[in-house]
Amino acid sequence: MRYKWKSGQWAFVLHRVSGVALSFYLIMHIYVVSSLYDPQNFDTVMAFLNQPLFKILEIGLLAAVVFHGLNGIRVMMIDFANATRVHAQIFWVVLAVSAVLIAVGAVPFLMHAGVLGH
Amino acid sequence: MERGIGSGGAFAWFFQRISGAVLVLALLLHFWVLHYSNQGEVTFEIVAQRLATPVWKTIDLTFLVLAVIHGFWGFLMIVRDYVHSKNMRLFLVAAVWTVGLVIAVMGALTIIGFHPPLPVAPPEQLGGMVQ
Amino acid sequence: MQYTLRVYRYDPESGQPGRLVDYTVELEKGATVLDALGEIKAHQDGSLVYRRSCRSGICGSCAMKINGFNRLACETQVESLGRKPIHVEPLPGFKPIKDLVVDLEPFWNNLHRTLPWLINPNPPPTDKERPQSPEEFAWLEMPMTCILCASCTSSCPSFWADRTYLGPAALNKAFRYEFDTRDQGFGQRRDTLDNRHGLWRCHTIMNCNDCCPKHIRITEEISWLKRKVVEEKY
Amino acid sequence: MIVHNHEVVIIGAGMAGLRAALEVSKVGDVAVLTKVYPTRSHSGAAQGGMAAALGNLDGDNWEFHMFDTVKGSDYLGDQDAIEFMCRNAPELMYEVEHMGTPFSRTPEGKIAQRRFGGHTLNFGEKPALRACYSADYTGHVVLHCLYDQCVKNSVRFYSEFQVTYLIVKDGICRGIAAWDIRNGGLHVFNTKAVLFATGGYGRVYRITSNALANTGDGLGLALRAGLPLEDMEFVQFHPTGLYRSGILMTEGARGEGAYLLNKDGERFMKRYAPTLMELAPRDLTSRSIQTEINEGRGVQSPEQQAKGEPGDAVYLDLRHLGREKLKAVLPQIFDIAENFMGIDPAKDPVPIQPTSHYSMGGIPVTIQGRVIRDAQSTEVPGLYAAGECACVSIHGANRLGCNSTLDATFHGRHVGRTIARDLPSLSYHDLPPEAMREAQAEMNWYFDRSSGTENVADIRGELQNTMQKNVAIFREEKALTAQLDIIQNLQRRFKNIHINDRNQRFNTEVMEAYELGNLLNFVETIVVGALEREECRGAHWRTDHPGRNDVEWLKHTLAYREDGKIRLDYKPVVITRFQPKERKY
Repeated sequence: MRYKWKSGQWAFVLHRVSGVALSFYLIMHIYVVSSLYDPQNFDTVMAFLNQPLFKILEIGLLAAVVFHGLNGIRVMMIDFANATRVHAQIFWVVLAVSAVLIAVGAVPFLMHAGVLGH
Repeated sequence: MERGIGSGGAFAWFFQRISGAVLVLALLLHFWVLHYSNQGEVTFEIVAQRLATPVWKTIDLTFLVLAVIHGFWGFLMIVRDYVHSKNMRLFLVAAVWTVGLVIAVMGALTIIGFHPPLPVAPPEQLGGMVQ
Repeated sequence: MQYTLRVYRYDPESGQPGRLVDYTVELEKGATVLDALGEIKAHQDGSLVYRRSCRSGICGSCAMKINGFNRLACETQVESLGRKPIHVEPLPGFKPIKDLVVDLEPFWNNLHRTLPWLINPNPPPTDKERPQSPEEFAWLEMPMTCILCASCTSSCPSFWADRTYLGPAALNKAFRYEFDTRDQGFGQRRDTLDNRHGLWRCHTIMNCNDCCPKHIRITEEISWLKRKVVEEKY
Repeated sequence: MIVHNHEVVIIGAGMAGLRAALEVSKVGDVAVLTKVYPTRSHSGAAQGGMAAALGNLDGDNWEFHMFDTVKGSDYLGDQDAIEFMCRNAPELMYEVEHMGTPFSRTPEGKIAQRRFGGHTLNFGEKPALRACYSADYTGHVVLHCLYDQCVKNSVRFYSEFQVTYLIVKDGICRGIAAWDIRNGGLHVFNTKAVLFATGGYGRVYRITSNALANTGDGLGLALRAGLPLEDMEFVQFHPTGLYRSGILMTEGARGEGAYLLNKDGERFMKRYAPTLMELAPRDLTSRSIQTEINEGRGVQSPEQQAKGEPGDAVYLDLRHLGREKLKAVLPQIFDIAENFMGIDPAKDPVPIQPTSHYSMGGIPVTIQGRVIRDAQSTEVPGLYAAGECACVSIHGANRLGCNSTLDATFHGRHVGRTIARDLPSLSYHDLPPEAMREAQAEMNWYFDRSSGTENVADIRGELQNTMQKNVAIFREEKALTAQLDIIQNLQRRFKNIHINDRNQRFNTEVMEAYELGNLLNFVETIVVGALEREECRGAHWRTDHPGRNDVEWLKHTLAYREDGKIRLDYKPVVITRFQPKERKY
């Protein structure tokens, strides 16, 4: 039987995974943006990126950003505010708030992608 | 105790937290500006206008540098966690630094070098490309 | 009441890998996992090996992984573990020696690296104690209860990835002395703490904190140490 | 067989062993052997405190402490030794604090002190605040602090080594043989000095506060080497062991104000010790509890209630102290009640019963800690003992609470100094080959028991049950005689034990059998001593011989094993300041 996964372990792994994903996105993002010297090119690419598929992917990006950011705040509370006693409770709050933010944030994306109509 | 590469870590730890906090705020701004303030429209025009002001240039540069360092220090953390062969670690640390620097320079050049054509190109010229 | 224990058996001399073996034992109400192991050893298989001594939760010998979670066998009531077979395995993260016994040498070595003793170059007053207020003593009440059972260090994913990482138990010990008003050893301990195998391998995963049988908030202590290092350094 | 040379070998890594190691490590090459790991030693289970007349909170002084100890010992303690210890206890206490042990503090920042059984001011006037404490983790923090100091001094530890043989020839101790539990194999240690700090033997009884490892190994070895054991009939029963398991509930609980209640909710101690009430010495309190139980006023468990059987417990009532205070000053007690009984002591009283706790007797030593072989105090060169396994005798017929942590640390240090002083005049001696052969043959015997038929656990269980029944708090001739037969029968059965595991590494089946063999070897000294001593003194209470008999029995027992039988001899008690009086509390 492997070691039991408790909230802290989930938080850690999700934080790492989302962090790595965000870093790769950052590389891609900067690469894409930096290749856009002229307006023509820029808008071509933007149009390409405005396809529904990328909007859906952006929801994933949003999820990663939201969780990584909120859990980052949780980590800071543990590191600087002695919140160890309630670390598990904070994790559940982080999850709940993340879910809400992701849901709310996803609406414009989906609207834009035409999934929810314009 | 071990000295040289791998000793210390206090600064990295502290910086990750401070940069993280700043990034949370910066991201809020970034998201708002990018996806909500213009109903999600991202056009050359809008971006170009924004980037023309020195304030935005500074904000974006700071954002870029912090994000790159935060992200790449994250990678270094993972390397330190799991790579224990000295040579492999040196190689990976060097690789992470190299990629990080390249990306940072690339991004910085984009931000600094993003000269919007003045006066701003008329919308018709871009016309059909925009949704 | 009858219980089934699924116990990890491993004999290095047999050349076979470890395996889980089921034992069914009849136990009285209130019996602990250690009682159950004792019953197996006494009447079913004397060759079963595990460490134990005080059976009252103070010596720290019988830490093991029970149903996937590190705890003291002597403090864990069998009844609290449900009716499914109870998995009893050695502490993870250490080299197994035999059955439930693991090699704790890395654990002790890491502990000793933190210079776990009072460092104070000033001679103490003769014929009286070094003064310390009740509030100052309160800082020591949590870390001093550590029984060095190794549950925490063994539960730490950072330790699994790096056996020379000090680990929570050693860091608890460092806290115990660093935050003792009678101690002035920071200068000597700093390089060990502020190190690739020191404080910075802690990623607040909380496993140590969750499994500590003495309810020591180790992660909080580690955070205090991290902040102390940062403060003293910059 | 691997041979090691160390100038000094210390067996046992509790308070006494570690404190001695610290002292010897300053001058010589010392190795500490322990069958567990040093921090696992049972000294760590001491909860309530360590006695020293610091007078931090009242006008205490060492003479009161000495008087209480003498009176507590029922005048069987040697007063020169008691004076030596009590006089120096404050200085020792400060040293322990200077080493870094954390202590609870008074508002002025001094070491906090609490009440403990039998400790009084002005020769019995009222309870004294004498036990220096660290919440209820006192033994634990002192043990760990001493371990830390040993690590600092680079003391060499051999952890998980079971000592199996003491090599004494021509009256000189030459070394020991020990089994390497982890890797298997016998190691011989050639030494200039051996120090026994092997602790007690609570595991002789079924209900005990002692660890599973407390099997009195050192006593068995000494007896086998032809040395006597002193005052073995005096076994302390701690009044408050957790019901059935016997796990210690510190006397500090009563020091903080806890009550003892019988099933009618009566504070029955007022009938036995009107002045000190719950803070009477342990022998008296344990007898009082047992009397309540025997006379039908014991608290029943739910099963006993269902079956209509009489109860065999009384209540330790902590409720009136309040949750906050309990969590602050008795956190461990709180956890133990919760983890082992499922009781919240702030809400419900905790069922307790007397539990075998401490052996006043042991290997006879001089005040300097040198082992002696007869009533004339003939010393055994190169052999020392300290702590619970030794009998100085500080505790006489009954030990006062929080005097054992003091005794172990104090005599650990003192015997360490003695060894350091003796070392220049001590030398290595040849190891007799026949002793080494015998040591190896003994271990071979254990590994060759696959054809035996007797179960080790069953023999051990029967020994513990019968000792609990026949040689516990109240004793009488018939039961003691019966117990001798039982032991001899068990010794016979032991010769035919079965051991399944033939593996050399980590063979705890052999180790447990070895421990039982040792127990069976010396347990007779307890019974024979109790049978011969026809009086009531301290923890030894003969219902068929009421009253203390100073004319005939104010003397120490020495028990030898000769030709398979126990022979007793006696040694006078040293009386200096306090003449024996009737003992009242």
